[in-house]
This record gives sequence, structure tokens and C-alpha cells, in this order.
Amino acid sequence: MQAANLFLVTIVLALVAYVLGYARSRSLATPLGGIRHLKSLPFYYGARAALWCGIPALIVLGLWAAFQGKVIQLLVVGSLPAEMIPDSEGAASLLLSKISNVASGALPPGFAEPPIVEAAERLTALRAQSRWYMTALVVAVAVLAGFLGWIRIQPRLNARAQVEKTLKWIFFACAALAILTTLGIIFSVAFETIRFFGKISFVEFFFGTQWSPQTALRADQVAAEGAFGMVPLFTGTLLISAIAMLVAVPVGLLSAIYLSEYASRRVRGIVKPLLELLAGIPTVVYGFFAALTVAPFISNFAASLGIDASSQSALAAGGVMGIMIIPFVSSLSDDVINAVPQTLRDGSLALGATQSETMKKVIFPAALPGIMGGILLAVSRAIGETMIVVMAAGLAANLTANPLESVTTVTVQIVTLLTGDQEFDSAKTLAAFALGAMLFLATLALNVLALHIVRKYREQYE
Amino acid sequence: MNTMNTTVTKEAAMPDETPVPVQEERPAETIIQEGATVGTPFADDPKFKLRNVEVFYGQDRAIKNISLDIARNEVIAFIGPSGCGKSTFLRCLNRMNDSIDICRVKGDLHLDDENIYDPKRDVVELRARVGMVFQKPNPFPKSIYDNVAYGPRIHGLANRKSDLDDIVENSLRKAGLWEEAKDRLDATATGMSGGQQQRLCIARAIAVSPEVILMDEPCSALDPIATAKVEELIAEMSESYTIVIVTHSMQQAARVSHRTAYFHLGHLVEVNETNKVFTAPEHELTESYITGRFG
Amino acid sequence: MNTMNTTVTKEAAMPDETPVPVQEERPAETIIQEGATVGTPFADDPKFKLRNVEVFYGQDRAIKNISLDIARNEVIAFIGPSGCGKSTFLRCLNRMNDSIDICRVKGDLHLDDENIYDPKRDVVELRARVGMVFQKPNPFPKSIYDNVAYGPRIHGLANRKSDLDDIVENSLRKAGLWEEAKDRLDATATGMSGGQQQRLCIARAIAVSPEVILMDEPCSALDPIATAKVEELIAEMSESYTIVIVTHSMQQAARVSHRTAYFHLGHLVEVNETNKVFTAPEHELTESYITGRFG
Amino acid sequence: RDTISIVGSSTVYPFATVVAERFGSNTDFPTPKLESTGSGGGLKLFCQGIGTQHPDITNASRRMKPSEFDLCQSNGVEDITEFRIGSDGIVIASSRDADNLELTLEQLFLALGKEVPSPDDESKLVPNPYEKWSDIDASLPNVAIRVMGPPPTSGTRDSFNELALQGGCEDLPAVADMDEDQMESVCQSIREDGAFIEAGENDNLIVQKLIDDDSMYGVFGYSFLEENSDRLQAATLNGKVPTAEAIAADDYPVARSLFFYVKKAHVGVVPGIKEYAAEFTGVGAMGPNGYLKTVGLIVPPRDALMDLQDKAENLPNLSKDELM
Amino acid sequence: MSDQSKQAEIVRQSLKRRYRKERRFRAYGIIAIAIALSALVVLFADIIGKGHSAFIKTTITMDVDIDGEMMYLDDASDERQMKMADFVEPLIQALMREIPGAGESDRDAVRDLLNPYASNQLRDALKEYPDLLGTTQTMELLSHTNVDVYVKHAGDDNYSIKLNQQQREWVDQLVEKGVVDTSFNDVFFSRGDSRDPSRAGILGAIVGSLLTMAVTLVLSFPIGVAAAIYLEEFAPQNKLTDFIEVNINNLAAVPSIIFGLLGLAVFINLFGMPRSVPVVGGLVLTLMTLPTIIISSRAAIKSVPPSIREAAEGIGASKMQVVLHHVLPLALPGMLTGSIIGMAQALGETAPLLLIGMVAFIVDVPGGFLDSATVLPVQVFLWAGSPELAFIERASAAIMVLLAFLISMNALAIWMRKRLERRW
Ligand SMILES: Nc1ncnc2c1ncn2[C@@H]1O[C@H](COP(=O)(O)OP(=O)(O)OP(=O)(O)O)[C@@H](O)[C@H]1O
Ligand SMILES: Nc1ncnc2c1ncn2[C@@H]1O[C@H](COP(=O)(O)OP(=O)(O)OP(=O)(O)O)[C@@H](O)[C@H]1O
Ligand SMILES: [Mg+2]
Ligand SMILES: [Mg+2]
Ligand SMILES: O=P([O-])([O-])[O-]
Repeated sequence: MQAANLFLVTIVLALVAYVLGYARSRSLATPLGGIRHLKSLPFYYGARAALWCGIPALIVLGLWAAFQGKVIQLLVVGSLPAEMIPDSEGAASLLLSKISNVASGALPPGFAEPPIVEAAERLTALRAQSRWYMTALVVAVAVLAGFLGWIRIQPRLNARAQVEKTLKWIFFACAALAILTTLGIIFSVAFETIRFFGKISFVEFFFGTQWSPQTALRADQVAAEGAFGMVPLFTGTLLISAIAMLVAVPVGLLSAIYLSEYASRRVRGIVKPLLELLAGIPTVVYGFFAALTVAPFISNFAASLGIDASSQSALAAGGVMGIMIIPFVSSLSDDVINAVPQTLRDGSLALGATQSETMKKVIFPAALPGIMGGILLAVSRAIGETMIVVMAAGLAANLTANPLESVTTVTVQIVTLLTGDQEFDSAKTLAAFALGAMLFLATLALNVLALHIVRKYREQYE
Repeated sequence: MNTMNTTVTKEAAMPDETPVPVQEERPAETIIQEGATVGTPFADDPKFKLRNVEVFYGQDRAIKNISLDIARNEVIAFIGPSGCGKSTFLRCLNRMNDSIDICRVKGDLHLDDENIYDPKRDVVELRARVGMVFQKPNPFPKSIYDNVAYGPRIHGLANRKSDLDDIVENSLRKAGLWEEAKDRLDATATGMSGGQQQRLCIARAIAVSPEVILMDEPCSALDPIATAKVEELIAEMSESYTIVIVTHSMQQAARVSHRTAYFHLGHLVEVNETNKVFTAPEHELTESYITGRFG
Repeated sequence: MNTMNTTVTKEAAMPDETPVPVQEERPAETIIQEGATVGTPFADDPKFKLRNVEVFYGQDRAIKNISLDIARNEVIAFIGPSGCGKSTFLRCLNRMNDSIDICRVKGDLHLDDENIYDPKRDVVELRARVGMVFQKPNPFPKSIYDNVAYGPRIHGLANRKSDLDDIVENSLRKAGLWEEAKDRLDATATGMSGGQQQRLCIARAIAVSPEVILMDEPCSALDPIATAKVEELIAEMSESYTIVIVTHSMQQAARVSHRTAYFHLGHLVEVNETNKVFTAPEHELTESYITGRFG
Repeated sequence: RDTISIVGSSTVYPFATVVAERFGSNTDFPTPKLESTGSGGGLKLFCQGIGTQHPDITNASRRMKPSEFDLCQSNGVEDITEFRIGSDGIVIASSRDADNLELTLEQLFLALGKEVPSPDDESKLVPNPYEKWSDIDASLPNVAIRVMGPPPTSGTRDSFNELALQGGCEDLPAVADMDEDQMESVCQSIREDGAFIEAGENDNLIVQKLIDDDSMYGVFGYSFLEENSDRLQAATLNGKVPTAEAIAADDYPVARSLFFYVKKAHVGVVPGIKEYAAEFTGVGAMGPNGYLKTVGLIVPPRDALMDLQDKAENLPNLSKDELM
Repeated sequence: MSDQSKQAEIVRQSLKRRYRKERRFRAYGIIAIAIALSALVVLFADIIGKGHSAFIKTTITMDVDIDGEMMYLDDASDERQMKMADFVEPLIQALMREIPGAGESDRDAVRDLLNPYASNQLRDALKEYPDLLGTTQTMELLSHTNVDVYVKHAGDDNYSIKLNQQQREWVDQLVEKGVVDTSFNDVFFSRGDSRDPSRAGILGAIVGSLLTMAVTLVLSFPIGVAAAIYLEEFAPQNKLTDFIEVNINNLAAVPSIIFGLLGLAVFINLFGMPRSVPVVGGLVLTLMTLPTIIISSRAAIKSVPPSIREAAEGIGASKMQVVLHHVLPLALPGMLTGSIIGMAQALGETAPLLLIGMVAFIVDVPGGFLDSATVLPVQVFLWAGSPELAFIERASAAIMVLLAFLISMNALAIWMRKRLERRW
């Protein structure tokens, strides 16, 4: 049986165990005078039996499915004539791939040497056997464990507590996945970053103003030494983020204020989802729009004014990124403004302040910390945004503050360095991970700070 | 004191007895005649002249045809069970209801013979004349000084810093807060105790020299000592201001007000001298409420 | 009735007088002796035997060394100013405080000689024996039938559908709701009026045949008519259950309870026959509270 | 794995994708999967070893280097078949709206070299001082030198370094008497001060950016020029315009051959490799009217094509001697 | 009193100035909203303007003599012969017949009007119905991309027309005769990627997206809900759960490309999973969406009033019963809404997928979770980088399809929120 089918079978077996456990607990209860004399409801006895039946079986199934390939490979390869036994890992995988392609008919058998054809037959047989054993083992485990679980059912057993405890552990495991993910991120950038710093010095990376990762790939290739100063990348990133914030913060904030203070319910009902729509548009679409519509427009417009503007101006990427971030800023500000208690608003209005005076002099100052936190979050988003800049920003690491020039960003370089060429030992590819680590740390710091500010602010009014 | 206890005892002595089902066969709606208020709702030359006021929240009629006069420099208390419309009615007097989208007000409401709800009327000016103090103290998260100076500043009442200083000092004095606050005018107001905060809110309201002060349960969030201070303040202020106070404590109404208005389910059931309301209520419902049969 | 009014008048007549600052120079803390409860806190063969109970919320001590017995089939009322710890104490009796992380309970609490806070003790079973009714009616958003049947179902009290039907009918009958509800058992409970909802909650609590019913201000969200019905119900139930009721209405305490316990700032100040508490309170604080000097 | 995996040159990518698609639609084999990684990156992946996780074929826009051959050998990739599939010129292109360049190779080196003879003293090497084309020669346009080109993983870059830069540098007096290694390192070093912009492997992106920006010049293969001939123009090098004829006749100075390499160990393991090679070298693809010609490949002459087809049939081994 | 009236006067006088400010402030708000909304409108107009023409294909319909002799084919069921047969010739002959002016020397020019894969259409037809050999059939064939561009965009100077003058005249004639015609572009929806714009379709990308999303949904929804329940209902207040919480909040704000690095390092390099496959894409997107789902699920759980919990607990329900019987059913609509929005985000995500190789040229429509695939947004990225404008047109069309998916997902979420949300 296939692993997937076997999975279903195990589920069915667990259901059967459930039904049996349920029935047994009821029949145990009858002589006692009803289920109220059981420690738990019959449902829990059933569920407990099902867990007993299902969990070990699934573990066995998982292990088997994970290791059967390796084992079969060893068996098949081991059975080949001595001169065909592969001498390297690669050759082994090649051989096995050949055998399995012959076995599946993707390669015509006439093509292959007889031992291979034999091995292919053997492979087919072994696979069938393995499936058979797996089926037998899993079913046996399920039945046995299910039976054990079933036989132990007795009125004094607190099945509910056990079932709930198991569930709770499962829930906990799911929550703990977040830690694993973070560890995974750290793991995936840390090693490469350390190796990178083995090749390039800290000083050059953090303070160098040249970014030009051209390293030779081969000993006999002549290329520049490569410069790995991340300063221009970070200034480029910051320039684009700053432009984005210049668009997003005023527009987002003022929209939020208007919607929460002035707009009628109907207008709000229409405008808010439309603004949210801006947030739902994929970044690749913004990138497309920035690269093909906004950037040419800006450079043509600048040219018509006699100003020199790059076709991949930071302005285009930043401006479009700003549009993308508008809803982010507006919904965060909206939250924060709404968290300011109505009583403050009433207090000001009752003194005869106009709405805008109330907004500017009372609500806004009160909400400012929260809004700052929200803006920091938005900045962190802008810094990490990738597709817009990959498509619309440049590749040249210019150290400039002119928004009409083209700059490159950290994320652009990560993508450029890693798409296609995925070898892990040149400083060039390692640089991508070092940049990733920097990006992670920078956004992490921003997020921690921002979340802290926002939370503190919320607590203030709770 | 004993006399009262005796009264309560009458009921306490028979806990097992079925409590009298209040108006079970005669629901409140039927024994109140809409628009007909018992007692003395009207006054000569009133500060507020309110006639046939109705307030709707969407479809719900929260205030049902109420007519009432509020005299100059009187302290009038609004009492009644929760949800009977006291706050709603109070907030009509300075149009604080405007900010609630679904709220509509009907009827004639006049302040010094000017129609409050005239569409051309300016709420900013109205509210500068009719100040308000809320249930929960709501100082702005600014310094004590800035809280009090806020009103004068936005209205441009002071030309110079020294004028402003004077206004702030005067208002804090009137609110009985000057001694406590004078050394920490720059401290943020939210650091003060609840009672101080509420008096600060009163000072803030006084600072724009209103003619009327509306108070919506100003002491319900305060401890007994702070309450006593605020009540004292109300008594003092009644010399120069007209004060309308909503309270859920009958004792408080008894202590501070000249007249008391009893609300029930959006109706104004009875208005009378406070004295009279608590000793000899004219309306059956008022009596039930006073004696604690419900609420 | 008149007698009472006169009393109030005394104060109402002098609204300009400075209200007496309650215990300004003698804060409540000093006139209460910790752990020393005036009156008759103990009983023979009690249902609950509570000794030296202390409850902490984090660092705050919300209940301060309280000892009290609750007799079988008595109705005991907890009264006291807001925040004095009535609800906190009540919730110790069926360990509802467990769900509050920062809450810790100390002392000996026994129900029929079994330690309530024994770590090995199963709260599920405890709560099946000690039911609870809350301030705001909180029916599940399910049908009326399912609301009442929920408890019996999770405790496995019914083997067959017909058993369950019987339990539901009985409980609704006892809660005086059967007539109103029998034709719409499948309607969702949230569609009922507040009073009906509260009675449904009572029926739900009864359905698991508890021995004790705890009620935390069960009428405070109800109108007078519904209140009367619930009070009537409490009177009936007191025959078969031990009832502990928290109320903010002294009148209600007077009407429904046999004994009354007065709480103040986490102390149990006085416990006495209800009759006695309202006519001749032994403790100074109780008297101040009863006469409305604060709260 | 039963799908052919191809990596390598971005110059060959457009031809290879067309072949792959044809191959997929004309045979029962699945369409190969192609990633464009640059010649160097591709060869590196290719030589990483045998086994299904490694690619079967790599494209290159230059010949495999002996060092790469050694890498392959040391990783067990011993038997390799080489296919030379045509030629490509490297052009210096710009938008049709830009000033066209008429360069000599020497001028090109002066524009892009890392160290160039000082304008004052021909025999001394100084860091490249030229900022505008007109600084090099007054006849050139008065715009800043900004050239986008491929990264070092790219075969185009290697060829450009060898053919164009070194070609323009060898005869300069300052380097004339250096030894070979020294000369190579001077002549093939590209300046890193921002005048030369390393674009990614995606030549289409460069084309796109040239079209948008009139002041930029780009370095890439001839086929990309042809594909966009209505929007791009090419600089003349040593007076020669890059045309198919000129490149095929080796008249244009910067022309090189295109290759792909087949890992023989995978033939017979991953189905269809041989057939793919046959399709690539068939008359339908590379004949005088083949579809590769229509997409801009400068196809090999008839007798070379016959050789290729033989190779596809027999898959002869590449030896290191051939590469030296 | 006089003080009061004097001040009232001052207030009155200041009013005009203050209301001017008020109006200005309002105007700022309106302008801000107008900017945001017009950006939205411009974006949509731009994309629709660029992409709508991709939904139209240009075909050539003509009578084709399926003449065995011309094709070197006398038995269409013989595989060997089929391999060697010339399927182009009959098409060229047929088209030459439709263009009276074209002579033998124009053969190549005429052939270039036909799609390079038109002959495959004939071959496939013969493969299926060998009997067609020797008959004359009316066939609808795809035109060459150049013809397609000319027919749809003649006169638009954004497009370069690659037909010569002669060919343009022919096409004009053929359009006149109805031989060249335009119709709904079903090819676009029924094929995978191609190097030939007129044969390029998004089915491969759509299927890739669906497979990837299936993996993401199956993993992230149950895990997210379980994690939310744990954190909201069971987590004790301790360092570990605090740490988990901080982690989740941070992960929600970690740039998506970092998840790409994670996928590359862990799933591909460490676990040795294949590149470019939906399983890996789905796993990466799962990790990326989980925090969103957890956070919105927690909000949904929080919005269930505590009174319900108390009620159940007061009757003696265990914590788990309270959660499973009461909280979960009530919070489910909110959880679903949050998850749909999280899935919509994942559907539009590109950057992390670039790093795990889902950016290859893949023609075949993937048939399973382990087949190489791209997804819609990556397809957009690939086409957007192509120099041929015919691909830009298709990229815009693909964006329209992607947006249609996203908008309907969001609309579904809004509808569910409106429909199922309970007000307490
Ligand atoms: N913003 C609102 N929207 C809709 N209905 C409202 C609103 N505010 C009050 N109401 C309704 O109007 C009625 C009167 O409310 P109001 O707040 O005036 O009562 P109240 O007497 O002040 O009660 P309380 O003593 O609880 O403050 C109530 O039924 C209430 O539900
Ligand atoms: N969950 C909690 N966390 C922290 N402190 C609490 C919590 N619940 C109650 N308290 C504090 O414990 C004290 C007693 O509260 P409790 O709710 O028991 O008072 P109460 O007498 O029931 O008041 P009320 O009449 O307002 O219901 C109060 O000071 C309150 O602030
Ligand atoms: Mg109110
Ligand atoms: Mg309480
Ligand atoms: O990608 P290349 O052809 O330049 O190696």
C-alpha cells in the first residue's frame, strides 16, 4: 500500500478503535447504573483508544516512509555484481535513478545492461515487499496498540484527562513551531555569514563604501577582487525606504484621521476596503507597475524639465513602495487613534474645541507613541520589501542621496546573488547570506522596538 | 438613623415571603403619561427652556417628549435607573450628542432664548458657554498647566502668558486644587489621583468661564473622600454657575441639589424641590425608586 | 415608608452643608481588625468551612484572612462597597479563580470536609457540585434545550435522550421558565429577554443537580420585574440548595437572605442574621454602609 | 528524476529554451527544465558531480577552461561531450535614441580597464581616470561612461575580457613588455568605480534597462541585439558593424563560439538526453532554415553540422588536450 | 457674569479663523484619500490597459490539403513515418493559396505568418485521426506572434511590428477575407509557459500556485489554529510562552525573502529536497503565513466573550471542553477570515520562491507536488523581464488573473466576516 493510502487506513483504524472504545465504556457502565458512574464520558474512552491506535502507527509509518528509500537502495545496489557497485555517493544515486527509471518504464529496458534490468526488477519487487511489510507493520502496530488501549478501559480511568493532555501537547508543539522557525532562520544565515566573515573582514563589510561582488570563480579567471562594503546598499535601502515613508506616512495618517473622525459611515464602508485592497495587491504587481509605468514616466517627465533622471530612479521604486505601504500605515494609525479613549475626545469637544483642534492638540499627541511604533513597523517592511526593488531599482551600488539616481538595495543584491548560482563557497554567494543576516537583524531590532512601543501604548489606555 | 433601619427591617424580616412583583400587571409604560411631568418642571426666566424634547438613537426613542426649565444658578440633579436617558438628556444641553452619528434630537431647546439646535448655531461657542464634566475623569495626557490652559488657548482668551497664568491659577483655586498642584504644574495630569483628576477636569471646564456646567455622574469613579471634596466644590460653584448633575446616588442628589428630576425609561416622571422628592414624592414610580424597590 | 424618607430628608435638607468626610482621620484599615469578624460567622456542621482565606492578585491581597462557615440550605448574602472582594471570595468556593493566572488562594477551604484546593482535587467535579450564576446573563449561543442539556451531557448524567429531556424539563420548571420556553426549546437562547436569559442560566446550573449555587449579582442587569421573578426563584430554591448570593442592593439582600456578610476592603467585617445586620449592625462600618454614608 | 535538467549560459538560454520546448512537443519525453545561471555558474554546477541532484547538461558561451575540466574530473564527472553550436558576437549596444559609439578596442579598454596608461605618461599605469567618453577621445559623445555588463559567472564576460579588453590592451606600450600573467591581470581587470555596472545573468533585463535609459551602454550577445534590432543599435568596433555575416566570417573582432556540454554518465539514466542533443543538432534546429536561425543563432556551416550530428550519435569524450 | 459675556464675545470673534483651519484640515484628509484611491485606479487602469489584449488570440483559418505525398507520409498510423513527415508544407501551400499575390520566392515570408508550432497542430490531428490523410480539412491555426502583434497593435508605437511591408499587406488582405481572425485566447488558459508569446499560457503557473497553496493551507490552518488555541487558552505565563509570543510577533514582520533563505538552507541544502517544487514552496509559504494565521486566530479567540467561558466552566466543563465546545465554534469564522487573508498573501508572494528555484523555465503543466513548477506571481516576474512586448502584454494579463483570485479571496473573507461575525 502507498504511504498516503496507509495513512488513510490508519485513520480508519483509529476510527474503529474509537467506536470500539466507546462501546466498551458504555457496556462497562451499564451494570454500574449508567454512564454517570464512569470517570469520563464514553466519548473520551473512544478518543483515548483512537489515540492509542493512531499515534504509534503514524510514527511507525513516518519512520518507515522516511527510511525505506535508503534501505532499498542499499539492498538493490548490494545485489549488483561487484564490478557495478558504485564507488561514490553520486554514482550510487545515478545508478539508483537509472534503475528506478528502468523500473518505471521511463527508460526502455532494451537500453540497459542486464544486471540493471535485473536490479530494476529487484527494485520493483523490493518496493512491493517494502510496501507490504510497511502495511503489515503499521496495521499490526495500530491493532495491537489499539487493543491495548481498548483493553485497559475501566470505569475509574480518567480518559478525559489523558486525551486532553495529549491534545494539549499537540497544541503546544504547534505553538513551539514558531521557535523552530526562528531557529531555522538563524541557522540558515548564521553559518554562511560566519564563513563569509572568514573571507571578508568585518571592517570592510560594515564600513566599505564599495559594493561590487566580482570574485573570480576559478583560479585561472581574471576578475576584480570584489568589494564587499555594504554602506552603499544600506544607504540605497534607506533612501528608497525614506521616499516610501514620505509618501505613505502623510497619506496614510491623514486618510486614517479623515476616515475615523470625519467620514460618514457609508464613505468609510466604501473607502476602507478599497484602501485595504492596496495592501492585498502582490508586490510583484507593484514591481511591474513601478518598472514599466512609473519609472519611465518619471524619467521622461524629468527629461522634459531638463533634469537628468535615471530610468531606475529610487523615486520610482520608493514612490510605488509608498503606495503599497499606505494601507499599512493607515490601518495601524486607525487602530491607534481609536485606542485613544472617547472620553478625551469628549473632554476636548466639551470645552468648545473644533474637531481639528481636538485631533491636532489632544488625540494626535496622545496617539503619537503608538503612531511612531506603527511607522517603525512600516519602515521595517519597506526595508525588507523585495520584488518592487528587484524589478524597479538598479543594480549599481551608488552612494547617493539623489532620488532621481538609481540605487540598489540589500534585498536586490540577495536575489541577484542567489538566483541561479547557488554554490555556497564563493564570497559572492556567502555575501548574500551575510546581507540576509543583516537584514534580519535590522528588521528584528525595528520590530522588537516597534512592537514594544505599540504594546506599551495600548496598555496605557486599557 | 434608626428610623431608617426600621424601615428596611420590615422587608428584611420576611425574606422568604414572595417579593412584591413590581407593577407586574401594570408595566411602567402605562402608568406614565407621555409628556406629563408631575411636580414643578417650569420656572420663570429660566437659563434653559426645553420643550417637547425627543431624542432618537436610530429608531430607538431614548427621550420621550420631555419639557423642563432650568433656572439660573440652580443645581438640578437628574436621577433614575440605569439606561433611563439621564446622560442622553444632559448631553443635549451642549449638543455633545452631535458626535454620535445615529443620534437625532427633536423639540425646542433654548439657552437664554437662543435656540440650541438652530442649524446656524455654532456648537463651539455653545460649548464654550456650557461646560461639561464627565463620569470618568478624563484629563488630557499633558501637564496640569496645559490641561487647564487648553480651553483658554484654543479660544484665544488670553493675550499674554501672564493672563493665561492668571486664568490657570484662578481656575485651580476655584476647583480647590491650587494648593495641591501649584508646585507641580508641569507634572503630567495622569499622574494625579482620581479625585484630583476630577477636580482638574472641573478646573479645566471653569477656565473658559462657562455659564453652565453639566456633570455626568462626576463622583461615581471616586472614593468617598474625593467625593466629599467634589460635592463641596459643587456647593461653592452653585453661586456663580448653573449646574446640572446626573447621579446614581440618591444621597448625593439629596446632598447637593436644589431640585431633582426623576427619569424613567426616557420619560421625565417628576421634578420637584429635592427636599420634596425625597420626603414626599408625588409620583408612584418616584416613590418606588426612592425606596429602593428597584434599580 | 415615611419613616425612611424622613431620614434621607435630614441630609437632603442641607445640601449646602459640607458633607461629612467619611473617616478622613481614621481610615478603614485601622478600625478593622484583621481576621476578626464581628457577629456569628460560624455554624455547626457547615456545608462550607472556610478558614483564614487569603486571596492575592499578584502582589495585591484582595481577601484578607477571612474565616466563615456557610450552613446547609441557607441563603447567605455578601454585601459591601464595590471592589471590596465579594466576587473574589465567592469565586473561591468553586475555584473559578483558577483561570486567572495571577490569582493565588491561601487558607483552608472545605466543602463537606473535603479540601477544595487540594491539588489532586478535580475541579470539574467540584464545579458540578457547586454551580454558579453570573452577573450578566450568559447563555451559550445555542438553543434553549442545548443550553440546559449541556451540563448533563458533559457529565454523562443521562443515558438516553428521554432522560435528558426529563432533566431539561425539570430544570426549566424549577427555574420557572418551562411555560415560557416549552414551545421554543429549539430557538436560540440569545433571543430571549434579559430576565428569561438569567432564569435560563439558573436552569442550566440546576440541571447538573448541584448542592450549592453561587450567584454573583444575578439581578443587577435585570429590570425590576425580572428581578422580582429571580428573587422569587431564589426563595423557592433555598429549600433544596445552599445559596450564596452577592448583591449590591441592600434591599435585595434584605429580601432574600437568611444571613448577611458585610465585606470591606477585603475584610469580612460582620456576619449576622440578615434581620440583625439591617436593624442593629454591630460594627461601625456596617452601619455607615447600611445608612448610605458611602458606597 | 526523469526530466532533463539544464543550467548555464544566459546567452545560450534563449536558444536552449526553444530547443527544449520543441523537444518536449515533438517527443514523448518531458520538456527539460532550464535555469539560467551563467556559463561559469553552470559549469561549476555541472562539474559538482554525478547523480540526480546535479544537472545533466550545461550551456556555455565560451569554451570550458582546463581548470574547469579538472574540477569535473576530480568530482567524478569524467566523460563529457562537447557541442560547439554556433557563434555569437559580443556587442556594445545602446538605445536607438542614444549617441552611437564608434570605438576602437583600445578606446574600449581605456574606458573600462581598471588601470590604464596615464593620459600624461603612456608608460605608467594609473587607476582609470576617464569619466566621460569624450575624455578618451573628443570624437566620442560627451556623456558619462556607464556600461552594464554581465558578472564574472558569465561566459560573455569572460569572452569580453579576453577578446575585447585584452585585444585593446595588448599592444599598449605600458603592458607590451609584461609577462603573460601580468598582462592578463592588467588587461582583463574591469574598473570597479561604478562606471562598469555588473548586471545579473538576465540579459533581457539589460536590454530593458538600455531601452529605458539613453545614457547607458550594455554588453551582451548578438542575438539579443537582433531580437531587439528595432530598438537597439550597436557600437562599431574597429570600424566593424556586428552583423551575422561579419560574425560568422570572424570579421567582427569580438566573436566567440557557443557550446553545450553533456554529462555522459547521465545518458541512459535520465531519459532523453541523447535525443535532446540530436534535436539541438538536427537540421530542423540548426540547418540553414532551422528555427534557431530565426531566433538569432548564427548557425554553423553544413560540414560542421554533420560533425555535430555525429557527435550526438556517438557522444565522444572531451579530452583536456583539446582545451589547452 | 460680565466676564462670561466678554469671553463669549472673544470666542465668537475667533470662530471664523478657526473654521477656516478646520476646513483646511478636512481638505488634507480628502486629498490624502484621493491620492491613495487614484493610485489604485491608475494601477488598475494601467494593468488592464496593458493586458486586456492578451485575452485575444489571432488565428488563421483555412482549408488544408492533407496530402500524403507532399508530406512524405503514406500511413499516418506508422510512428516512424510520422516522425519523418513534413507537416509544414501543407500549411504553407494552403496559406499561399489564400494569398494570390505570393509567388514561390515568398515562401519564407509566408511561412513566417504561421506559428512555428502550427505544424504540431496538424501532426497531433493526424496522430489522433490517421484517416484524415488525403482529405482536405478546414483548420484553425495559431498565427505567428508577429502577426498577432500586428493585428492587435498596428499603429501603437509602444509595440514594434516585425513584419515587413509585404507581409503587412498580406495580413491586411487576410483579415479582410476573414482568414486571419481574432478570438478569445483559450491557449492562454490551457498551456504552460513557452518561448513563443502566442503559445505561452498560465495554466502551468495556476496549477503550480494551486499545488503550492494546497500544501500551505493543509499545513498552516490546523497548525495555526492549534498554536493560537494553545497560546490563548492554555499557555501558562512563563518565559517559554513569552518567548514563543515574541517570536510569533517578530516572524510576522520578518521580510519574506528571509524565509526564502531559510527554505534554501534548510529544505533544499540540509534536507536535500528538490528545487523548484510545490512542496518546498508550500513549506516556505507555510512558515511565512503561520504567524499571520496565529495572530488573527488569537484575535478571534479573544473576541469570544469571557462570559461564555465562565458559563461553561461554572457548570464544570474542563478547559479543553470549554475551548472545543464553545470557544472554537464561535471563533471559527474569524479564524477562517484571517486564514483566507493569509492565504491571499501567500498566493501573491514571489521573493522567497525565487530563491528556491521556482523561477526556472518550465513548460509542462505540473502534475503533482514533486514536479517542477512556477507560480503565478513568479510567472509575472519572468514575463515582465522579457524584452518582447508580447510577453509584457501576457504578464499584465497574468496579473489580472492573479488579482481576480486575490480580490475574490478577499471578498470572500469580507463576506464571511460580515455574514458570520457575531456582535457581543
Ligand atoms: N450611542 C448610543 N447609541 C445607541 N443607543 C444609545 C447610545 N447611548 C445611549 N443609548 C441608549 O439610550 C438609552 C439611554 O441611555 P443613557 O446613557 O442616556 O442612560 P443613563 O440614564 O445615562 O444610564 P446610566 O445610568 O447607565 O448612565 C439607553 O437605552 C441606551 O441603550
Ligand atoms: N482579575 C483580577 N486581576 C487583578 N485584580 C483583580 C482582579 N479581579 C479583581 N481584582 C481586584 O480585587 C479586588 C476585589 O475585586 P472584586 O471583583 O472581588 O470586588 P467586588 O466586591 O466584587 O466588587 P464589585 O461590586 O465591583 O463587583 C479589587 O480591588 C479588584 O481591583
Ligand atoms: Mg449615563
Ligand atoms: Mg463583583
Ligand atoms: O550567461 P553567459 O552566456 O554570459 O555565460
